[in-house]
Amino acid sequence: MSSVTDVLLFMVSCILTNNFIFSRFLGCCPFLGVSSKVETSVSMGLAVTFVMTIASLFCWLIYNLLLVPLRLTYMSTISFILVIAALVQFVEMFLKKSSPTLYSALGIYLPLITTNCAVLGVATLNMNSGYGLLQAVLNGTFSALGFLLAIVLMAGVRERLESSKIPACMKGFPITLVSAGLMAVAFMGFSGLV
Amino acid sequence: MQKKTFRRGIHPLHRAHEGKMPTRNESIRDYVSDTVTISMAMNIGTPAKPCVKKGDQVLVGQVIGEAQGFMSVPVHASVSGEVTAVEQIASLGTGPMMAVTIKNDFSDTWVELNPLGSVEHVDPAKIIPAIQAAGITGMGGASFPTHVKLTFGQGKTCDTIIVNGAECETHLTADYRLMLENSVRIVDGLRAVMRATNVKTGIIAIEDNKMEAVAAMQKAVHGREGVRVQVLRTKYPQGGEKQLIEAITGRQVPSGGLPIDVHTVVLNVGTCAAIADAVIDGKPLISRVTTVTGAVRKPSNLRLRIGTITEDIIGECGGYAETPGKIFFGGAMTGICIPNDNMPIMKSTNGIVVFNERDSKSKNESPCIHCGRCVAACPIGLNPYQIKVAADKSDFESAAKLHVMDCILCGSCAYMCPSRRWLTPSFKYAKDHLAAEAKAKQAAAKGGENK
Amino acid sequence: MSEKKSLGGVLLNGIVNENPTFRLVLGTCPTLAVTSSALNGLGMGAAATFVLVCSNVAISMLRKFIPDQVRIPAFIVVICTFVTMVQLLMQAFVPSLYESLGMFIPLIVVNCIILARAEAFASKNSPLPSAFDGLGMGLGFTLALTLMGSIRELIGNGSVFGVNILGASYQPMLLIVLASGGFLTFGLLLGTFNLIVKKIEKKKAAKEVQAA
Amino acid sequence: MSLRISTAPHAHSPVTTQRLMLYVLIALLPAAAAGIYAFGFSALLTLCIACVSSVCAEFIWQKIAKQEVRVGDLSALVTGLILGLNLPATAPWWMVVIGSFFAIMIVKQLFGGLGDNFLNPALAARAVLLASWPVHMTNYVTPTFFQAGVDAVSTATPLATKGASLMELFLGQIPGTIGEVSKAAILVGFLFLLVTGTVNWRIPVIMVGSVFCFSWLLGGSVDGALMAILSGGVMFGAVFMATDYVTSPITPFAQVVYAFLAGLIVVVIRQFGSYPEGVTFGILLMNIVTPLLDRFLPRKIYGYQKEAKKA
Repeated sequence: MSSVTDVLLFMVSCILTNNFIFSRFLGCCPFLGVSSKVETSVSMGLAVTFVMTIASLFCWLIYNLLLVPLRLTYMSTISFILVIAALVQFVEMFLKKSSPTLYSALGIYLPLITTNCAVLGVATLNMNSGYGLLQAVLNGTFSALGFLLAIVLMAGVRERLESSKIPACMKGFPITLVSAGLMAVAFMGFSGLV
Repeated sequence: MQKKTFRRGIHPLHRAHEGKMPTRNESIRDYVSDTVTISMAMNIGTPAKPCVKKGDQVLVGQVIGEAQGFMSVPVHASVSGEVTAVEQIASLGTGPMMAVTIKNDFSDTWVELNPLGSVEHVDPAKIIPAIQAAGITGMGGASFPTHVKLTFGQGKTCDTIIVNGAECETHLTADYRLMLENSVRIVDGLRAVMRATNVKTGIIAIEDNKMEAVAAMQKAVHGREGVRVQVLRTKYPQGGEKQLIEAITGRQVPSGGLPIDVHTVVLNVGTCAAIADAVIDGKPLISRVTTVTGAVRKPSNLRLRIGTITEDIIGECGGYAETPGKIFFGGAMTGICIPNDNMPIMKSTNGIVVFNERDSKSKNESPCIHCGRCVAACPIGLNPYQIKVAADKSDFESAAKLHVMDCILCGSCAYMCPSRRWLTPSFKYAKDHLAAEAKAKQAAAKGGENK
Repeated sequence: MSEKKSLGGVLLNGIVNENPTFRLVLGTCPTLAVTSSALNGLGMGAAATFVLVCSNVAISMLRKFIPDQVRIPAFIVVICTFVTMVQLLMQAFVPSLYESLGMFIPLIVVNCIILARAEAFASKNSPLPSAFDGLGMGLGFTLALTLMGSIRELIGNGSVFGVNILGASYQPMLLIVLASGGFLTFGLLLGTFNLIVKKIEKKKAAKEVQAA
Repeated sequence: MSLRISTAPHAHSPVTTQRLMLYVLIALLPAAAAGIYAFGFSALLTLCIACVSSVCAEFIWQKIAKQEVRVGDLSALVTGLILGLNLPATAPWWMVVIGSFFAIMIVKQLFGGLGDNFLNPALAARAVLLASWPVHMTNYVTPTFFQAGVDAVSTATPLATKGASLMELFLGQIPGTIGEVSKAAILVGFLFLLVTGTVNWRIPVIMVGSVFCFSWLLGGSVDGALMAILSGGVMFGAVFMATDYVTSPITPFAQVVYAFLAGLIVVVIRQFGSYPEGVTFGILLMNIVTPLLDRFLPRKIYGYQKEAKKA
C-alpha cells in the first residue's frame, strides 16, 4: 500500500477479480434476496459498504490490539460477531438520529447485515491475510463496493427477467442462481488482472 | 430551399410509393349520391342537436343540427330534399350518435348565403364567428373545432400559422389534389385566418414527394405578404401537429400542452379551403375531398357531400375489385376500421381504403427481440417496447412513468416492429385507462369541494 | 411446530419437507462455496450438523432464562461457542479438510439455518425434540451439500469422493468446480427439484380427485 | 358483409424477425467461407455440427416444454453458426455439441427463449467452453488453404503471433478461430448488415475504435494499435456479437457507452488479464450492464425541452 498504483490495483482486485459474490461466495443471501429492484439493491449495497468499512476497522483493532496481546486469538470469531452486531446496532441508532433520510433508505437492511456473511467474512479474511490497518479498511470498502456492483448488476438483470417467459419451475431462486452463474462466467474474464 | 424535418420517424410502404400511386394523378371528381346520412357528432366536443324532423324539406347549406355551446359546431344539410329519418346510428368507436338522413331531390337549391367578401376587405372580427357558423372542424382527421383553435386563451400569443399539406399518411392524395387544383382557395383561407388573428407569418408545409403541389402553391402565394411555402423531407408522421411544428419552427409543444403554447396554430389544407369558402362565399362546410383507393376498380379522388354512404362511394369507384376484408377511413397508419359499408363519411374522412382479404389478415405477435426499431422510429422519443411490457401487465403507473401519455398513437413503432407486436393498441389501452383515471380523480376532487 | 409431532417426524421434516438447502434456500454461501467436491460438502455438512444439534440443545435448555429482548445476541453467542469448538477440533484432527473449507467454518456462525432453527424451534421446544430437529436439519443440509458436491466433482473432475468413476478418457468440465459452476449447478438442481415437487403434487391432487 | 375490425396501423414493414436473422446469416457467410478456405474440411465440419446441434437443441426444448416450435425464426441457426465461428477448427465434436446445447438450452431457453436471454448465447457458451476445456479451445492451427502436403501446425494463441504482418492479419493468413481470421470477409458482412439496415454502425465502429484508442494509449504505437484491432476476435465480436439485438442496449447514447466500455474491457483483459483474448468477456460483461444502461441513461423526449428557443 505504498503508492496510488498499489491502491488502484488493490481496488481492481477486490471489486473485479476477487469479487465477493462471483468468486468468494460471500454475501450470497442478500445478493439473492434483495436484488429484485435496482433501487433497493443500491440501498442494500450502500448499507453493506458502510458497515463493512467500519467493521473492518474495529475488528482489526480488536484483533491486533486485544486478542493477539492477550493470546485469545481463538476468540476471534465470537468477538468479531459481537463487534459487528454492536456496530450495526450503533449505526442504526446513529443514522436514526443524524440522518433520517438515509435511515429510511437503509434502515430495514441494517439488521439483515448482522447475519450477512460478507461482513464477518471480510473481518476473518483480514485476519487470515495478516493485512495492516489501512489495507484491512480498504479491503472492507473495496470488497463491499464489489458486492454493490454485483447486486446492482443482478438487480438490473432481474428487472429485465421480470417480463420474460421463464419456465415455472425455474422462477425465483433457480433462475437467479443461473443468472449469477452466467455472470460469474463473465467475471472470470477479469481473472489474472492483478 | 432548405428542406426541414423532425427527429426520427419512418417511411411507411416506401417501396409501394406509400400506396399513393393509383390516385396520385386522378383529378378531383364531384359525386353526389341519392341519400346522405349526416352525423351530428362530427367534431371533438359536444355533438350538435338535430333541429329538423322526419318529413321536413331542407335546402343545401341549411342548418340541420345546432351547435351546443363553444366546443361545438352546427351541422348543415349537404343536399337538398326531404328528411327521411332522424335516428341513432352506430359510430366509429364511441357510442351511438344521432344522424339525419336526407333523400336528395337533385335540385341542389342553396339556402340564402351571406358572403363577407374578399379577404382584403372583410371585417376581421367577423371571420371567426363565420368559421363556427360554417361548421368547420379540422379536416385532417382530428375534427377539432377550428374556431376554438383560433380563439387564443388568455395570455397566449401566436406568431405563426402553419398550413399542413404534409399528407404523410399512406394511400391518401386528397390534400395533394386539393393543393394542385384549388391552391388559391387554400391561400385565401390562410390569409383570412391571418387577418382574423392578426398573425403576420403563414407557412404552407409540403413534403418533397409532392413537388408539383409545391410549385402550384408557390405560384398561389406569389406576391402575398407573409405567406410562404416550406418544403419538408418526406417522412411519417410529419403531418402530426407536434412533428410539423418541430420541423418548421424547431419548437416543441410542451408535454400535455397545445400548439398555441409555442405560439403556433396548425390548420389542414382542406380546412383552409373550407374557411375560404365560408368567408368569401358564405358557404358552410357541406363537402370535402376524399381519396378512395385500395381494392376498388377505379381508385379516385372524389369531392363528396358530407354524409355520403361508403357503399355508394365504392359504387362510384367501379365497385370492389376483390372481396373486401377490411375498410378503413384514413390512411393505413392511423385509419379507423368501419364495421360495414353503410357508414357515412364525416367532415374528417380524408380517405377510404379497401383492403382485400389477404392484406386484412391479422399478424401473430412473436417475442420482442429488443431490436430497437420502435425506439428509432418513435417521433416522441419514447421506449415503446418498455411501455408495451408495462401496459400488457396493466401496470399503468409504470406506463405513465415511461410517458405513455405523450404517445401520439402514430403507429410508427408498430409498423416497424419485426415481431409484429401490437404496440399501438396497448398504448391506446393504457392511455384510455389513465385518462379515465385522471378524469375520475378530477371529478372526485370536485365532488369533495362541493361537499 | 407442535410437541405432538413424533421425533421421527421432526427428523424427516428437516431432511425432506423443509430441506434447508433445496426447499428453504437457506445457507446459500457454504452450499455454493464448499461443494466443489463431495468430501468437502460432507465435511461442511457434518460440521454444521454438529453445531446445529449442540446449539439447538443448549438454546432449548436455556430458553427459559434468556430474556426476549437480547435473545438474538444470546443465540449468536451460543452458536459461536460451538463453532469455535468445531473449528479447533477440526484444526486438530482433520487439518486438510479444515484447510480446504477455509474461512467457511467460522462463517457457520452467520449461517441462517442455525439461527433460524434456534429462533423457530429450539427456543420453543424441549431439548430432545430440539436435538432431533437439529439433527434432521443438519442431515438435510449435509445430504444436499454432499449431493451438490458429488455432482460437481463428477462432472468437473470425473470422480466422487476422490474415486475416479468416469474413466481416464473423460475430459472433465472444469467450469463446474469453479465459482460459476457452483451457481449454475445449484440453480439447475433447484429447478429440477421444483419440477419434481410440482409433478408429485399434481399426482397427489389427481389421486385426491379420483378418491373423491 | 363481414369486415375485419382492427386498430391501426394497418400496414407493416416487410422486415420480420425471420428476415433479420436471415440477413445476419447471409452476413456471416463470407466469414464462414473464409474460415473454411483457411482451415479446410475440419472447419466445415465444426460449423455444421454447431448449426445442427443448436437447431436440434431448440427443437427438443420446445417439444419437451410443449411450446410452439419456433425453429423457423432462424435465431437458433444464427446462434449455432456464430458459436461455430467462435471455435478453433480443431474443436472436438462433443465440445461443439455441449456448447450448442448450453447456448440454446441454458443461456437462452431457460430464460424464456428468444428475446429474453440477457447474455449472448453463443458468447456465453464460448466462455463456458473456454473455462472448461482451455486446451481444446486454444488449440489454434495455422491456415492450410487446402494446400496438399502442408500439415496443420498447432500454435499458441492468435495474439501471440506478433510476427504476422498487418496484411496477413487482414486477409486471414493467421491462426485463430474459424470466423475471426479474415477481417476482409468480416467487413464484407458488416457492409451487408449496414446496407440492409440490420445493424446500426454505432456499436461496431465505436467498439473497434475504442480498442484502437486504448491499445494506442497503452502500447504507444499506431502499428501496435492497428495490430490490436486486426488480430484476435475484435472485428468479429464487434460486428456480429456486440450487435446482438437482444443483449445490446437500444437507445443510441446507451449503445455508445456500451461499445466504448466493451472496447476498454477488451484492452484491459488483453494487456493485464490471464486470458489472452478479452473480446468474449468484454462483450459478456457489457451484456450484463445493458439493462441498467437502457434504463438509467437519460433520453430526450419530445415536449420536455427547456424553453430555450424563443425565435
